[in-house]
Amino acid sequence: MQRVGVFVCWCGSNIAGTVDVQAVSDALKNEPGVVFSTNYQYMCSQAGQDMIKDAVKEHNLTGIVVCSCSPRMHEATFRKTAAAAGLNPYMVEIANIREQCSWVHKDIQTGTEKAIILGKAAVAKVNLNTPLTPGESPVTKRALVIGGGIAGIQTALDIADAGFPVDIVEKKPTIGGKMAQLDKTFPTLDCAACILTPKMVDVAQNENIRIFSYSEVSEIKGFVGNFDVTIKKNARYVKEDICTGCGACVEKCPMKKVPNEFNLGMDNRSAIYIPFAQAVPKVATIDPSACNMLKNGKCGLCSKVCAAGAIDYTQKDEYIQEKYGAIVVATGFNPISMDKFDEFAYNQSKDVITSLEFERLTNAAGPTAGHLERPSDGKSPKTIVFVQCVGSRCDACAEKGKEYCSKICCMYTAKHAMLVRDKYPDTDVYVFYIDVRTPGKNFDEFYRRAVEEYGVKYVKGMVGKVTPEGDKLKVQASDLIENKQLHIDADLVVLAAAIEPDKSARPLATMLTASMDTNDFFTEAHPKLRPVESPTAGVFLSGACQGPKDIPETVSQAGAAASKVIGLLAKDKLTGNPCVAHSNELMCNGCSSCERVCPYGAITYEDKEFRMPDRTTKIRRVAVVNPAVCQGCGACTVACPSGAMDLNGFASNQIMAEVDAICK
Amino acid sequence: MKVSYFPGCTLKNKAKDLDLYAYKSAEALGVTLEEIENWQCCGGVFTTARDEVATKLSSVRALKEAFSKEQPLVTVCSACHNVIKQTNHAVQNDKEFSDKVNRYMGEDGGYFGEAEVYHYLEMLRDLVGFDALKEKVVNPLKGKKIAAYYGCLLLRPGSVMKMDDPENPSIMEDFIKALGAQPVVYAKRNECCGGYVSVESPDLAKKSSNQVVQNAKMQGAEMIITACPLCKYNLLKNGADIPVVYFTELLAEALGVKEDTDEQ
Amino acid sequence: MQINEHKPLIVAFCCNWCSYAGADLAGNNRLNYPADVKIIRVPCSCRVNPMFVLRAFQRGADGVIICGCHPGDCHYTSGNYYTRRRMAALFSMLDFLGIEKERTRVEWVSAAEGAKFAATMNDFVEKVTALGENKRLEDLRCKK
Amino acid sequence: MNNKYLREELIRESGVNPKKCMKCGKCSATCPAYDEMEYHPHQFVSMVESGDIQPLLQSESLYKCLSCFACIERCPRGVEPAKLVEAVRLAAIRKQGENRMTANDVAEFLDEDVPQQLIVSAFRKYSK
Repeated sequence: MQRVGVFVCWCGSNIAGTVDVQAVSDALKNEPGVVFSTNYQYMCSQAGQDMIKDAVKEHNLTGIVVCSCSPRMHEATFRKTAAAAGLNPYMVEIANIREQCSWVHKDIQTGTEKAIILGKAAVAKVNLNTPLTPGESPVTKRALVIGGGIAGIQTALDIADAGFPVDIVEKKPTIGGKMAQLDKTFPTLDCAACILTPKMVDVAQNENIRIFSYSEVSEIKGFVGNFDVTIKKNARYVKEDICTGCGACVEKCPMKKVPNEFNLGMDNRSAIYIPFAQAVPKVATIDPSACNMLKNGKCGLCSKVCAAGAIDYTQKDEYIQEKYGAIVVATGFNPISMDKFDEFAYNQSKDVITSLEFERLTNAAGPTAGHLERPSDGKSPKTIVFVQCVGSRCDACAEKGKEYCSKICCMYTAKHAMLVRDKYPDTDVYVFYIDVRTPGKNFDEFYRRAVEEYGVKYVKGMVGKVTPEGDKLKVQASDLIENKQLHIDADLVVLAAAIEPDKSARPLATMLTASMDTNDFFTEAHPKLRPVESPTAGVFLSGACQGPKDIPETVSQAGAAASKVIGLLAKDKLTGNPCVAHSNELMCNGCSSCERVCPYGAITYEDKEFRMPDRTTKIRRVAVVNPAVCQGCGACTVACPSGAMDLNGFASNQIMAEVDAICK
Repeated sequence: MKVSYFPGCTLKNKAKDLDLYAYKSAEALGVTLEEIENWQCCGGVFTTARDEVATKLSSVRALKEAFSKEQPLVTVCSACHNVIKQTNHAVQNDKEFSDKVNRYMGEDGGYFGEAEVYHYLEMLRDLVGFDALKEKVVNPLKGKKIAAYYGCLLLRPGSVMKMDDPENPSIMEDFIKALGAQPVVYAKRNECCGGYVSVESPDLAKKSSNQVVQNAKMQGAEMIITACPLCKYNLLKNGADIPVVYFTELLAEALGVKEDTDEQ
Repeated sequence: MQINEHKPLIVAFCCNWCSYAGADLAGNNRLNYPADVKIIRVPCSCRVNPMFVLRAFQRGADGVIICGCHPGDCHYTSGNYYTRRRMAALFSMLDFLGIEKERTRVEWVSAAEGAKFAATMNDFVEKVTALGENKRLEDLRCKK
Repeated sequence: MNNKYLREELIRESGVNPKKCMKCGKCSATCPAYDEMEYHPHQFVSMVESGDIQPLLQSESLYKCLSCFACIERCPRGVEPAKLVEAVRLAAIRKQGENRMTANDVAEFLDEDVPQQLIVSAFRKYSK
């Protein structure tokens, strides 16, 4: 029989407000096995933990029940306390009487009754707990970064700096991501290329970093410290190691009418292309959907002009297998499609553009060489209307748009408006806003400068309709402060489109078994205290894949993710989770049911010698669980027809005991 | 193909053209319009108040009849279409409303939104097919620059009408293309003509109508087509200086059945 | 309305990664649901042995609900698919035995869906309350 | 009728939840009748929410709304202001003797081309 101690936490008034904690500790005193029961204001505090340690010694406790907040919050804390008191840490059970009791019930009587029942269930369970010892597994000292934008680049550089090898997988032909497309960056207005491209070069030159560009992750197996990853390197029809990036092929390619995705389709590129001058790796790529040679075998010009002989029309997709200890997700974001917002006439006029398109229009390396020209006729716009929150902050039930604030639009719109007024002072610039959100260092000052120094007209209100008429865009909008409807004849309308996670994130999350929120942003292990870790061990988050972020935030999160990876890779061995399945070989009949349902291939079979009652021996096939591979889901325990398979920490008799305690 | 047909009050009076050409064209396309027996006026406007039940019963009766004949219910008039589709949606999605409706209907009740409602244009697109329509055209309207005027009733609310993208529709443009003419896309095509206030506030109606016509003309239109008698009335009354005709008239012309209709 | 309204006893099995976290989120957001619901934490919904469900009914539970991650989102890749199949078989058998289908349910609740958790529990408790006490296994009960 | 009761009645009948409004003004930005209205769509939402309903009941704005649903279609929050305008209008004309239009008024605007649709809908909208 266990000697159980019960500790009921008040959590200040969080629990004590709706649960009579004294009544709970009194009621649990009489439960089987309980030899000590008390309550205290903050069990998780040092004093509370000391109280537990003292009680363990004084009453020779063998099991502990803490009635407190969710085990997801403080189970680890109290396990450490138990260990410090000389107990096996797995002799602790938590009754969740805060999140699942005091916070969701208002009435003190029902709250107290339920808390007592939850406490009884925990006592019933702890009575059947057994000491557990975690196993150990080795760590592969190599990290994988998925996505080569500023988030991925920074994470890779920081990990490589600590001396660990890193691979970056980027689906585009070059790293650089969205930041490479930007013109200037807020709030300092330094040029994006000037601060990004040196980092890209650092990546290329760092001997600890390998870049798999034009590649995707196609399969992920394994677990923290031991991931087995398959990378699909798409055929680019150019030998990467030979190509010098001279660009002769690009110049000679006769197929020049392919929409240039780097400039968001605002100009054309050739079928063989290098996305931009500072691309890393600086090698050409053939677009198989546009190349005549690949489509019908007629052309071959690029091969003829390539002095290095790098063109290879027969190249095939290549699959690379690699082992990693940690994986960082840095898949980034995209602006949402404007198709469903045609009240702004995005599909009806070339002069209605998104903010990212505006970045390309003002970028010296963009389609207009940095001159602000209207896409329709090349004239310089005299009146520009910026519309904020297009598709952001929408109703959850609406069929279009996103529920969240996209966070970066207020600042980049202020930047765009300011830059226009700076370069073209005779241009009228309107910004329609619902709220201007500028919580960041020097952010509000920046926005105020746009208004006060640069004379950008900020109007509180929204644009309701844009009507292209002749060569004008008739903008109908509300001015809520002056309580009137405005009609503006604009030359250019710029939409601050909401941002969403890249489409590749969802299938990747499935491969990683990492959780996502309803908007397909990766969820963090804890929104405040573990913001760069996924709940899936060994998977870390960097940049906008976790939520909308600007560059400074992305870079700091990238560094934080890198430090977590370094912390992991620095270990030689990982302590595993002892809550794994195990088979009672005397009961196992080797039927393979468990093996078939195991998602990790953790179960194998061995022939074992058994001594029979008549002193003969018999060889039988029995299941054996590899504790380093088993993740403890318990699928096998239910599949097992003989009841031989059980799960540490969540044993069948423990769960039954909980059911009994609740239903008593 | 046989479909149930709800003409509506205006089509039997001031908008006889809309009705007649709809019949003739359907015939030419191999579609029989079977008029709902004893149909009653839809009321012209869908009252959004959830406690208005009696005013929506005529729509429910029409819907029920179409459903009992296992036919889609086709309408031509934008207003009837809007009222009937919104009523059907309310029966499907608002249980309280649907219960009330069925209690009102008594023995005629037992309708839960099963019927399918098509606008004549949707019928052309989804049941006949614009490609098939194109093949039946005998007088292609080559070179004509025609602006489609949707107005407010045909598309909104988009989540209920589900006819087309409410902000950038293409069904009438595709229709115009199928007839061999050239559609003119202009942004005001889904803005209101001000029809309902032409009694209360004629100036507002005039302003709204003018903006529509002006926008269409500036984008190069030589003619405007509509599915709504009120839109047509309003645009013409407020001085549209390009022809405004019903889409069915244009259809009949392209199908070569307009002349014999005129002779009747 | 009944005068002595029966308070049902509901056992909810919640997977650790999604639904238990969803229940915690319902708590964080103070979304009320009846105290009749008692949650048992399991690593994955596929850990729920049909025996546990039978045991609960035998011991006097009026309803049993199993919550897991959404299909495709299982922390263990495929556990919730097993749950779905196993429980479909079990529930139809229970229905055959006279334990109404409304007393059993499998629901997917993600860690982000605190509101869905509370709404699901409110709805489930309402349905089970409407059915009244679960007398079907009464004579087999070990209950005093 | 007191304002609290009227507010609840309007919300129930229209099915609109004015609390969802984020005060962006897109409804008023897109409203074709804006200039004729004393109170604009966004004000209807805000005034009903705050219970300041009497001025709305007496306002000519009730009869300027085109019921064109542009505000409903374009509201990013799904608030549906036009349904609220209609609910307030019904609250005004459903009072005894408050019909906006009677059969006698029809003769005034009747011309040769007026479609039946206009007469029917004017009755639906302006009298009970």
